[in-house]
Amino acid sequence: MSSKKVISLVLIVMLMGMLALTGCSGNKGEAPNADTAVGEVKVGVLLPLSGPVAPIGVTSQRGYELAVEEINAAGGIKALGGAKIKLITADSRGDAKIGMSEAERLIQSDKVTVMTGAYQSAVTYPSTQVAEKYKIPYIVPSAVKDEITQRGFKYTFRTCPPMGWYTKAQVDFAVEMGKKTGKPAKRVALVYENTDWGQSAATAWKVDVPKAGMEIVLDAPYPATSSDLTPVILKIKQANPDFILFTSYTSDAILLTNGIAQMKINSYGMAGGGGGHADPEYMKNTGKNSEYHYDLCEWSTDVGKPGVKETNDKFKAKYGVDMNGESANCYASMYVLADALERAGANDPEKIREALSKTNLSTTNAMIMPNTSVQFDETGQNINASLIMIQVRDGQRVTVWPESAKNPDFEAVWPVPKFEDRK
Amino acid sequence: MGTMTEATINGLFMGSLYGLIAVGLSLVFGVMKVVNFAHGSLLTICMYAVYYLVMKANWNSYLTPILVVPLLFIFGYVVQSKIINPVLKREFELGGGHAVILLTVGMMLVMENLCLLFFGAYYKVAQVPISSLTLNIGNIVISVPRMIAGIVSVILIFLLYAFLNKTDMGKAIRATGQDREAVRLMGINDFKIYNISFGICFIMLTLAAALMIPMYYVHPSAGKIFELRSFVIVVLGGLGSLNGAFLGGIIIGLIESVTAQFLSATTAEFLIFLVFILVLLLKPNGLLGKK
Amino acid sequence: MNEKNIIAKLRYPSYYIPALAILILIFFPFLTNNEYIVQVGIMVLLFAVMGSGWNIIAGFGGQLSLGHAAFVGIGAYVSTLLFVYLDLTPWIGMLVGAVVSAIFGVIVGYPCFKLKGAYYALATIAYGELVRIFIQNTNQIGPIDLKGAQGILLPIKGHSWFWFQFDTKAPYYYIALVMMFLAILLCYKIKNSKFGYYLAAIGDNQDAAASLGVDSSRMKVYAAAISSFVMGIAGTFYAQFLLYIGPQSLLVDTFSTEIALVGIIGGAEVMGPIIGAFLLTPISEATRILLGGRFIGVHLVVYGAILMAVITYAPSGILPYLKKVYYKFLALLGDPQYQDYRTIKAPAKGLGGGIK
Amino acid sequence: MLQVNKINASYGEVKVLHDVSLAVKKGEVVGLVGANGAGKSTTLKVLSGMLKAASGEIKSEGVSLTELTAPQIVALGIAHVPEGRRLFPMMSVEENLEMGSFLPGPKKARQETIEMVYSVFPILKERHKQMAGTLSGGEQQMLAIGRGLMSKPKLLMIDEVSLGLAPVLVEKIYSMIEQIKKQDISILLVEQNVYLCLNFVDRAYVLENGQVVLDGTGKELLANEHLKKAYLGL
Repeated sequence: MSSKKVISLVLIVMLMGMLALTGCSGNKGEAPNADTAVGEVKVGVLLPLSGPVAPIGVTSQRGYELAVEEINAAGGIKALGGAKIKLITADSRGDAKIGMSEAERLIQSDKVTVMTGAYQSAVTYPSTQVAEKYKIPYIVPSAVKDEITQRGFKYTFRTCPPMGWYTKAQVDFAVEMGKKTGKPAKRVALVYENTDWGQSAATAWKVDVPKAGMEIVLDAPYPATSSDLTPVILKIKQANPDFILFTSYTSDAILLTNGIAQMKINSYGMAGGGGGHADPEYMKNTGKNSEYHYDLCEWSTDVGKPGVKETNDKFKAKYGVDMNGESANCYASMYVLADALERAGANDPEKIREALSKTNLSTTNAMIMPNTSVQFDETGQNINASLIMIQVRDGQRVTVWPESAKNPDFEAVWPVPKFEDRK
Repeated sequence: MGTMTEATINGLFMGSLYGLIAVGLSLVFGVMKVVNFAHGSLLTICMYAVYYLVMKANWNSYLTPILVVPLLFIFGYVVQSKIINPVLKREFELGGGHAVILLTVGMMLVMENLCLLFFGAYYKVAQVPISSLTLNIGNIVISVPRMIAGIVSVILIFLLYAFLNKTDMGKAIRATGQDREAVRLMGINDFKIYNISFGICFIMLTLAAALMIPMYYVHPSAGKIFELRSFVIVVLGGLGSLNGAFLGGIIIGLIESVTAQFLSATTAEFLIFLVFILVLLLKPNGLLGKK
Repeated sequence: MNEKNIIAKLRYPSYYIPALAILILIFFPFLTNNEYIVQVGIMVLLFAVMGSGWNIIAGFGGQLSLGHAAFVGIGAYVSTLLFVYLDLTPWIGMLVGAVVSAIFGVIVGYPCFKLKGAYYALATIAYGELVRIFIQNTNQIGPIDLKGAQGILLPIKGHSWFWFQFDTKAPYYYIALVMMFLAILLCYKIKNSKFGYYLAAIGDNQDAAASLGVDSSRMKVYAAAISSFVMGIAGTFYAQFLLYIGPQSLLVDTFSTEIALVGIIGGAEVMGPIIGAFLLTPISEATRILLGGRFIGVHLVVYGAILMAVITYAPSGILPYLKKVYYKFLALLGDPQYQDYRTIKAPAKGLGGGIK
Repeated sequence: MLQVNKINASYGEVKVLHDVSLAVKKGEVVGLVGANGAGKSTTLKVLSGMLKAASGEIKSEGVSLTELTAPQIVALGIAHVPEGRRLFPMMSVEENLEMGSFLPGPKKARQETIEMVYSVFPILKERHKQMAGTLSGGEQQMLAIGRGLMSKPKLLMIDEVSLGLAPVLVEKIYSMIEQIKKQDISILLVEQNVYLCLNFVDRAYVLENGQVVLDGTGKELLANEHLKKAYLGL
């Protein structure tokens, strides 16, 4: 009877699954973490590789991969006898509980000595706690939630700036542009997706914006998985702001940008804060509509630092797209790790932690980021992390702010040309 | 007041598009009394089909149905006859149970994630010239693809309505929904009617996909967003009622578009589910549903 | 039965195999030095508890719920808020959370139970979503900081039974194991009581049950209360175990679906969800570990395919089939009571399709 | 026209028909009478393919119907007006009739057949736009019979002709069936009203507990002592 066959098939699949599970952990009887003479350093990478945020997860993974490839090709970790870095990637599915359980698995089963990830703050926040519990250093290259480094954790190191710096920089930029051009933005619209990330941005904006003497004329959270964002776009139109601040993932950023261009909603400027606005897919799918958009981010292909162009070329040759903030963040963080490993001289979490906390790095490819050095304070925050404002010009992301990192060939356009006046 | 008018117009256009998407769900329920939890992932498949034809073969999105409709009709026909009907048959024989609903839940998981596997997690947007076309009346801006989608949706729903009321096949579909055993006594194969109905559901979804591609992104879970809306819409209008699906679509479109002007979009989402549960509790047969 | 009797009976496979299984369960944390494996074991037990809770209303009572994560969420949030803001031990918080969850179950259950079949399933999705959207977008209720989308991270209090927090996984494992045994006992008691009989009658055919004088709404409300009470308990455990609760992981529809799948695939009997959890959770973990990073989404394809196969070929869940295999196995081992295993009939009843 | 040889049928575990045999000849009106639950409707269901026979054989003009499905049997010219009429309540009278002639053969002659049905049941013509669900009981029965006729059957099987109808209406419907008979259509009637039926039909079978206990012409059966006692209250 065929039904019996299918049942037995299902059972066999299940049994295989269980065996596989035990198999995954089977060979872990050997020496655990503290082993100096190993041929490889296992790095647990936790990223959202499925679910709605998966595109950014993939981009981040590429950053890690490229850096590791380079480091290994250049002879690995010399202090460890040329040990290679080995990435062990786990999918968080963008879900905190799975992220935590995967962190647990990376540490327990795969015996990673250091962890990194997890892009989303909502996953990074709890998964760093797991690492802390097991005393495994955790490098956070792109999650921005302020609280991540405010819990007194000893094993969490964040190379990127926290959210508070983003929102402050966005507001500072608008104020500076207003002073420079005599067209100060007074009416600000806040448009953000309603998960953790957007909500923490909004909380910070609501402090920073009034402080800078500007008025919030619109506070518009929206569900990241909306089928139609026109209502939000119409609200922006109704509010008639001078300056629009976004916190968006890729899909919603695309819908918003295209919709605003269609509705011809004019303002002095619109600024995203990384995430979707920095995703290469965003540029591809908005075309001319994203022209003159600002985006506050960690990195751009034209950052005036040595190695930037070469790295980006390599990346583009390998993956067909430019690097973006996320991939650059992850890329640079691997160099920070490599530096720490060299100084630790041991593949031991405790020693790596110590080395990381004493990081003072201003060479190597970690410096493709706009900051000039990496140093962690006692909370694990990179105190030198810095941000840049880019503007989309002729379909390219061009660094226009701050002065120190700006692309000499371009000046920020403020206020941006009206949609009606564009060709 | 301009934005209010715009919001209303947008609500109407989106509403009729929602109606078009929901109409297949309602038809399938009306004919075989099955709530298809895979409806959204079917839409996703249709969207990918249209997208690839637009991007890879350079077709005009609005022309893609010529090729995609027959293909997906056949696909729907086969899925129904090979996968759903056997379970449905057993459920008719034994009575009770939620087998078919659960089967569609399984289909949803499989299809959504196969899309993820094959097409990747990336958002795919087909920027075609018409995408950014707008119509300006005074200070009111109307997006052309949205307008086309809204108006064509109404026409398509009307055509489906006419098909069901004027042709023999359409009448047979309606009759099957009313009494599947009596229909067999008329010489009509009820399971074949199910296959055709599921195929028609696919036709409607493909047409909706062709209308959506110029203004919306494709993503493995793109359909899911519309699926929840579709549930709300068909329950609101009355499961199994086409006019109801259209009316429900308009109502949801307006709630989403207009209330978001007073409250936040997040609150509008909350409101939609609140309306959903209230309708379920107070008027489970929907506004136009039949007893 | 006296001691001698039990020992005498342990000669038979039908006694020593379950005894062996229970022994393995009890000593499981000592069989592996890998805490992750224990963690998977805990998740299996937790899903078994949640599946059993779901089974009371869905399996026994025939009401397909796809929104049960809401009850887990409420239990988790209540006990966590009491823990974080009032320093109340989670042991008491657990009971409070479970009671609140049960009350909520009755409040939403009572009106929803008018609905039949698919309508009921849709209503459960709707209230599940409402709870998620509400918590996700509410940062503050009066003085209580709900933290909206951020979710709440539970403060670490160190290794302490009083605070329900442990340095190792083993205590969590044993708590979950006890919870599972209690859940089995509860389900068993319900199944074999008059109440369980009424529920089964309602599940088979509500109208027929009503004509026999069964007050179906009242029975369903009782079932909903017990079911959501169990979910609330599981929710507290979940919060204490993961030390983080948030709307996007705890209240999403996929979590509801996962809970339901455990029961559906296992079968609508007392042991159904237990078997379901023991098979599904490891599969979910294994596919993710083996393939997750490379082939995204493949685990869910497997999941969906299993569900489709079970619905198509084994509508009563796999438990009845597993039982047959097990009986055959016992017969092969020479158990005299099971030599005629072929005549032991598997009951053909379950959510997938039962006899009217 | 129709030969039924020793069919057995059951609902689940309950066996309903035991070795039922009967025959309908061309142009004949045959009755099937018996008490409630005797298996009359079940017999018709088996004949039209709504229910599978557990064993036995059904033949029509040399073709075996035993393995055929309901739609295939209709196509062979055997129409079944089922118990409870089973109209499509949300469709108009005319649409119901149209559904009766869904198959390609009858469809060609649809207009003609509709005219014929309207001539037999003029009230249906008056009500042709009305929803079937809103018709009165008698009208519904007429529509059900009319819908059966639409497939241009050689054999029309009518279940519970007079159930729930006022005596005046019953008489009217029987006079209409008389008209149908004239069009060379064989008829198999199931009827609880034994007296009425036996007076009308050419031959009849008496079913008791799923078995044929008596058969003969209408007149013969009316004179049967057992029948008189059991069904006619005489």
